[in-house]
Amino acid sequence: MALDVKRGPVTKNAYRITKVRGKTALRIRVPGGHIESKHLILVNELAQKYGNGSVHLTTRQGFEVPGIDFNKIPEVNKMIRPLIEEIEIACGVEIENRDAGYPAAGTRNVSACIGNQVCPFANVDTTDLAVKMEKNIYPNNYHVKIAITGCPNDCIKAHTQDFGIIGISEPQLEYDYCIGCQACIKNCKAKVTGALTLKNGKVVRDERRCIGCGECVLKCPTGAWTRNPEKFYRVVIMGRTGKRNPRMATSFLEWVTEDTVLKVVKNTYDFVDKHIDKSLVKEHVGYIVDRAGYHAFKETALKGVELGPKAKVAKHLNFVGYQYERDENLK
Amino acid sequence: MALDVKRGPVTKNAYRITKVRGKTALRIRVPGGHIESKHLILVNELAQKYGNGSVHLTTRQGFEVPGIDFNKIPEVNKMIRPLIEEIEIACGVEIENRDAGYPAAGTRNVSACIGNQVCPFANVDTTDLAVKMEKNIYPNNYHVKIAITGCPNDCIKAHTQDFGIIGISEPQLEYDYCIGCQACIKNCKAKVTGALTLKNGKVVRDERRCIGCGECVLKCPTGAWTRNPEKFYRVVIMGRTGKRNPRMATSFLEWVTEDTVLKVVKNTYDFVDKHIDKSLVKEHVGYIVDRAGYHAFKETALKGVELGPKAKVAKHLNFVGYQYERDENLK
Amino acid sequence: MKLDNPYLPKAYKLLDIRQETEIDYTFRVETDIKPKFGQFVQVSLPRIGEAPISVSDYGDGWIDLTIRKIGKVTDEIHALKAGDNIFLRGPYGNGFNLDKFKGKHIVIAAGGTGLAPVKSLINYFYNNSDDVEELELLLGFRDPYNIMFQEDIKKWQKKFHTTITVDNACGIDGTCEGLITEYVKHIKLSDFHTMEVIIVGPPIMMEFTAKEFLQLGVPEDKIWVSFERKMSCAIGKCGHCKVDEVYVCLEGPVFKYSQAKELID
Amino acid sequence: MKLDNPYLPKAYKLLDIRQETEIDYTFRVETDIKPKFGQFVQVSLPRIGEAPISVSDYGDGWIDLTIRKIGKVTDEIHALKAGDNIFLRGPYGNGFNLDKFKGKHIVIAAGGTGLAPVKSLINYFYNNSDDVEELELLLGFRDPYNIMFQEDIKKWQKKFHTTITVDNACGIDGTCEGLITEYVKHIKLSDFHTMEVIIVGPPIMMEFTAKEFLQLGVPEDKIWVSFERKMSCAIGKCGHCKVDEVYVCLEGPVFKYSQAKELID
Amino acid sequence: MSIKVNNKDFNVFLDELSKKYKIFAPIRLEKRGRLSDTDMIRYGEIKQVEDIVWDEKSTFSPKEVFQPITQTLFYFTEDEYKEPKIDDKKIIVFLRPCDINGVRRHDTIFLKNGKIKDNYYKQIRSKIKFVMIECKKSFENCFCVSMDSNVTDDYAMAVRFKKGSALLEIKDESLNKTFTENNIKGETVEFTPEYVQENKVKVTPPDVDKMPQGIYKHEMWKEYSTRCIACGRCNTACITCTCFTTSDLFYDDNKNVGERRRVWDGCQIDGFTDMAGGHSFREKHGEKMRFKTMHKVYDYNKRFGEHMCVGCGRCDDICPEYISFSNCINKVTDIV
Amino acid sequence: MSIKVNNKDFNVFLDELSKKYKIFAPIRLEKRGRLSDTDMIRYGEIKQVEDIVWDEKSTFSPKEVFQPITQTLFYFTEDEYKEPKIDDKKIIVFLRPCDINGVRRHDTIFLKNGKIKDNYYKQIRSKIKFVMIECKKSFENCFCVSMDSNVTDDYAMAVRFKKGSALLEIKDESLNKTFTENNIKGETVEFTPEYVQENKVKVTPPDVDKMPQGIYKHEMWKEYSTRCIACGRCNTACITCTCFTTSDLFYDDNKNVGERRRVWDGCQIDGFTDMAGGHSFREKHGEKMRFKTMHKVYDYNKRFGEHMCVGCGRCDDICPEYISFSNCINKVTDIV
Repeated sequence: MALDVKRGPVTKNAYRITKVRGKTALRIRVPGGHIESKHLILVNELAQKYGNGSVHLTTRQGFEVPGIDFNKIPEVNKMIRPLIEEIEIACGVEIENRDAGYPAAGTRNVSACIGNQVCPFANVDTTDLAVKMEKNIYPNNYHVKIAITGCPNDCIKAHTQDFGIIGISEPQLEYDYCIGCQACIKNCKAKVTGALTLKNGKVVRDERRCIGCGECVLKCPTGAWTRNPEKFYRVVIMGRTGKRNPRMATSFLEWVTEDTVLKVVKNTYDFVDKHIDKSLVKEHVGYIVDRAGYHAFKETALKGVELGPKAKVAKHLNFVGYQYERDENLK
Repeated sequence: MALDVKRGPVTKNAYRITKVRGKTALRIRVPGGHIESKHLILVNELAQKYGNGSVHLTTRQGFEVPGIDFNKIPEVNKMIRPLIEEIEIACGVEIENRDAGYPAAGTRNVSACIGNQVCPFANVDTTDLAVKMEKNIYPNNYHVKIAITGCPNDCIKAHTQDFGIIGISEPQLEYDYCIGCQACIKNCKAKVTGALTLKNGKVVRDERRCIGCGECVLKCPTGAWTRNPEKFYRVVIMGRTGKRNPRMATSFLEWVTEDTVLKVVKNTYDFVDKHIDKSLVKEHVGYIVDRAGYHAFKETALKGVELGPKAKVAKHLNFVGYQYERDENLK
Repeated sequence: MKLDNPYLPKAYKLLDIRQETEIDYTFRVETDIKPKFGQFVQVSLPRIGEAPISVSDYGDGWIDLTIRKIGKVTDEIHALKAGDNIFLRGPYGNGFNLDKFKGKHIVIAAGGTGLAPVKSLINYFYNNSDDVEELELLLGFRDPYNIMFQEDIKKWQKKFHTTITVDNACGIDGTCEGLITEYVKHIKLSDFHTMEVIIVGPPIMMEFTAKEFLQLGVPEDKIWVSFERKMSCAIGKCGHCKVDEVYVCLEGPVFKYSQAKELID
Repeated sequence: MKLDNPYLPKAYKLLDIRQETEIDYTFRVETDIKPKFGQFVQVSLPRIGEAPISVSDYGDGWIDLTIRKIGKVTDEIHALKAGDNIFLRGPYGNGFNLDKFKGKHIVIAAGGTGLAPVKSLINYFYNNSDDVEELELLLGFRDPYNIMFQEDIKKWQKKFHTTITVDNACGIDGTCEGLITEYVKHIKLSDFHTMEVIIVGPPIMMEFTAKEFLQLGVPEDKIWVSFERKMSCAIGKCGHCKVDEVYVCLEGPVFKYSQAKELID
Repeated sequence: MSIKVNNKDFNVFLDELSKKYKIFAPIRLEKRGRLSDTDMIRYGEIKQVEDIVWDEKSTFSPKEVFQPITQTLFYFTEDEYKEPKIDDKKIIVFLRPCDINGVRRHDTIFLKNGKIKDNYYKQIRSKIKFVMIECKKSFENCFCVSMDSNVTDDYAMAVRFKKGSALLEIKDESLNKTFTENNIKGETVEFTPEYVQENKVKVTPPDVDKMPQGIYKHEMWKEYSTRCIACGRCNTACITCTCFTTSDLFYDDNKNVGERRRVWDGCQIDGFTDMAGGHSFREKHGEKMRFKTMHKVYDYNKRFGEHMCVGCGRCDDICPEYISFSNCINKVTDIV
Repeated sequence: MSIKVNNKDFNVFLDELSKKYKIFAPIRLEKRGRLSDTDMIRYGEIKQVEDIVWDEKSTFSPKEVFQPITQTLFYFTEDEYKEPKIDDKKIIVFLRPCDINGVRRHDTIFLKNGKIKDNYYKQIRSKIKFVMIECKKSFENCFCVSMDSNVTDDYAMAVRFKKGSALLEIKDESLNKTFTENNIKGETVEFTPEYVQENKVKVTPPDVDKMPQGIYKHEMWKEYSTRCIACGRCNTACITCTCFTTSDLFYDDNKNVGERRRVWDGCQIDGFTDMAGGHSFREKHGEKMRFKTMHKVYDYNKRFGEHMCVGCGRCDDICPEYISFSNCINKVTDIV
């Protein structure tokens, strides 16, 4: 019987329509790009048995195994059961049929830098948050891209995502421990925003200037700077690349807690549900916000969210980017 | 003997200083993020034997194996010999001592989307170019980030890189094959720049508006649109994220050929060599261009390059981005 | 130019243009084309395009084309003046077979522009009233200023029982309010097998009017409809007019209801 | 306030301020502090800080402090007026041990502000000329308007053989061009073991001048130098003045060249 | 007579033929495929046998040889019509059995549907000689056997290509003459072309007589509304799709000069059912799919006695949404 | 006498003590480590034994107990000086043998270097009673054995912590009195604290007498110029680093009121060698490394007869550039 493949369900099962006729490619979700190395064995077997012996490390830090025959999908789904169990279900994602592969693919893999398990600069455990985020939003087929980065260096390129979640720290000073060596002041001046100055031999932090990168804590020889144990995040939203109007994500929330981040992202799915233009094959959430308006978005996104005392919310979104065509926005 | 590790050589050997005292993490280069799946077995063994049993798929599509003891580096380097041979040397990179691991790490892994081996939208074989680029610039310790993406959708986020290399196609019309169905026109209007219009029942392409995404070729039912077999690239440069002035890469070259791309990137290393501020620990090429000036860069970058008839070169670079501090640029 | 090129339209002189309604004009064209009742021709304007138009009337050496201004080609036709050239090819389609209607008790229900294709047939019976046992006219228009062929109608009213309906407010004396369908039940019927019912108009109008007649017991093969179809070649080649295995330009546009009801778009 | 707090400076009255050069002023302070030749005191201004200053001269109930305006503290001192309070603690450092120099053929080479620490010693020999066999002065200044203690120098010139050098253009009569080092060879030398050479000035000047004397055969332990050091506590606690195992504030600032040459920063 | 010729001689033969014939065959257009770095295999003029791609199925059918994608009907110069010049060179087409059977559908529509013959089609069709490419092994999606289009004898010559040589069965006299007159070296052999006996894809077309009226409104078409994107590739690839649309245009530089031309069209192409005045029908893509399917395996058969679809499988090869037309036919048959 | 107390009773004992003593011990500051999600273990006041971190080496030494990082010397109110009030409560510090030996270095510098004693140091030091945390197992980078600082008997009490209980050897009479007077339940046991016998890290300090003058300009220091980033962490972590810098300041709100204070400083901290007038020396980080190393294993010894370094290994633990000071000492010794 010739190939008669319903493209929708296949794509929603995390198999991509590829250029090679009759061949598909499986995208394996790796929340936060962090995985127990033992799973590599399974991925290799998958590529050898069903794929073409090659594997791609995707731009969103998952695996893609190309060269799989469409009709082998059920077998492949059975074979990746351990991945479904030990990665997705382990994240707390509910998946009834464990032999049916991924229940959705619209919401892209939650990518994240290696975070504070390994990188000295990271302010948060990005892998842990990626796992929580996966549970928070998956399975879902709305086209949303979420990335988590451990510090404002933003190696994950949060500024190109729908939700760029940037881990920041609130440095707190133990006045007596500071010896005025200015290591933190020079670093902040050279590499960040110069938020630290010396006054009477002690460092002073300009709260408005400080972007929470935490590098002063790294530089301090006496441990005068330590991090407020409570984890904070800056959330930049609605960035994108693309063929019409690449733009950088812009600040939506600053100094918000982890559950605010999770709730805001969760609420956004209700926003999309309410405003998405069903007539289109798919509509990227950035465009929905453009159309439905930031205030509609903000209202839904912040429903049931208690913002802490330090939290800051954008009054409006001003994007920087460019348009391939001057009239791209004039229809 | 207590840990006495020269951090420079370790970092240059592609081992990162991690947060965990005494532990390092090996970053395995995977040009274009594409690899024979059999190597996964070795990566797993590496993580089990020397690491902590976990592996990270990095933001630049390589592997990172954390939790390796510093003193185990020589052993690990021996163990990854197959990777050095079958990935790096296979790319044409010259590495004398194959048991000494990676000879450099400054120039980051050349990342690339899966390209036209798998993705229907891709205009170029990004994996192939990534391999050529690796040979072209590696080993080198200058801090340069290069990413290759198969089409202006720019999934690899070329707009955040020093060199964002975007594969584009020149669609050529077989006038008689066009049946005026407007599939390409509607697609271009909705998803790109509306560079196609209907005139007398046939499609007309506005060369200046067309950004070379090649989607018209995908949409055409009669094969009236086909791609000029010669591969073309758009090169956007000097984009960055970071703590001071995140900005999007901007167009430097459009409609240039593969060897122009390779030569321009190669020349840039001479430019860096001439202008880098040796006093700094490291200086990102974007900042060097800011300092030394675009014209100095352009001159060196285009040395010995013959630009084709279609090629366009930026007169000057205008960046879009934002500054955390208004006076970030005023020293 | 060999004449065996069926697509080749011929230039004919435009004799006279009469305004029927605000958007309908009748164009009288001097031509040797001899159409049968209910046939249509492909009207051509060089460099603009072609459109299928029913022949609303014809006489010795001329035909009338009642054209509504609704498309690229018809807009340009409306810009023509008497004496200009207009290109025609045809006639096409089966039209009404006169024998099927001679000596019959005929009811003609025409909606809006649907009157054009049957006007010639009505005029024939007007001029040969003994060829028909009885002729009843049921003409429906959307609104008063859309009533066409008003002189003809006045003529017909003298000989035949004519009911004119206007969807909303009344206008000309004797016109009644409401849709045609409401008036079908007042039609005097006689023995069905001597009857022939012709319904021409927009698809929905034809469908509901036919239903009304069926309810009165008129057999399906006694009801004739004419399909206004998007045509291109008009000679059974281009596939635009095809419904099921029927090529409307060849087997139509006139169909018996029994066949027409199965022709689902 | 228990007096056993070594860091506690005491307030003393500023008697008189005399300008020596454009940036050097001598401050005469009324104090009970009795320094030895070559010792220094920590001068303190509340809320500004402390700085180590050599005592340039002293007498009954007063000491002279010749201070160059080069830092945060010294700037503020220069803003003081006679009658203001100035806070001192000390004296600190070993200074020149008079016995080592009595009855010797002494050569004193002083560069710039280096003259201050030895001025009191020279004045002593001036007033007790028989305590010294012979005294030769070699005073170098960067430029004419930087020559200090001009009256004293005039006084000294009468009793002792005094050569004044100015790095560049000559100024006051009798001054010669060029660096001190060039004039060392003209110094009349006698039997070395009766000689004592004192060299005080910027580190480079002391180093090269000492080399000149060594070339002339003067033994290392016959040459004395005085280290101008960055001090903080001046009582051997803060570590700023430490070189190798030597605390300059305790064992110095006066050292024999034999020990001094090994004190590498 | 059947002859074995090596490629060199075959080319001599082709050379001779090209004096009187334009020779069309499937050719490879390097990197001109729809997807980057893929080749396009479609019909084009060939000089020598090496140009012919005989071991792969062509993406587009030979339809464009006898039914040009764009065909000028008349030139208008002011009010005067002018038919385009006719190229008097004859035509040879290398094609497979399914395509040969496919051409018959074109003959039916253009020459036998209704009294009037399509003169433009007739002009070209009458000059064509078929050279059948022997097709023994079915390709992936072919179902020619089910549509009994795997066999034909309607050809002037048949050829079995081999590496560097070919077996020719020349039935047509003039071709024989050209062969012998130019004493082209060839070894007479026994060669009767073989045909595909079995396809992977099995299709049972619906019984035309038992087609229920309800099929039009049947549930099954809904699925295709969600799947089909009406891109038209099945129409353009299909050997038996004949629909076209005529339109007029005037040249930019002179509004008084223009032409009337017709271009391929199809029921799965957007705009096919647009009426003047903006009204349109069969807007749901499932309805377009139903219209096409019924036409291919019912309407045409009811009117002309044989199914329109010849089972070449090109529609299944090319559908970007992986809709299998062959499978759709089977579904209809299951319902009948 | 040696007693075994369970934690409850130990706390009663601590409670009593805290009436007359401020009790300092290594405590865990959750998530206050230099790197995100790591804890900081440094000296702080404790209430009960559960607060004490006895199974891990503290990041910072107990130095901050007797040599506060920031210490106000005088308050200025207009021209009048005022010494800060002295807290008369005595001090108990839980620390390890290496640290106890380390304190001796402070005593030497602040009380025996030069005639004048540092009164501020003396005030605190005189109120301190050492409670030695038994240290049997060497940590990663310790080399106390090589610097013979693994043993000491200079303590008022020694304690071996266990899960939920502890063995105490109380030598100090007043502590004994507090224990017995408040009849704190405890079981007399035989307990003599054991000491680390061996470290993983072996260091042979250079022979003070055979130190060649050339060591200062020796090649070896160049390597450290490329490695050391002069961040100062080795100075601040080191139990025996004693350097400080004094500076004056006036309060924002009233220029006439201010204070003179001293803060920790160190030869590896930027600015340590800056002179008035902008001139500075030992600018190359390798030179700073040489100055520190010579001070720890040569200069101090030449002056006071014992090496300054006690081998606690905290500098090796904390150097971000992974420079091993212990290894550097061995290198110097190799050259000597």
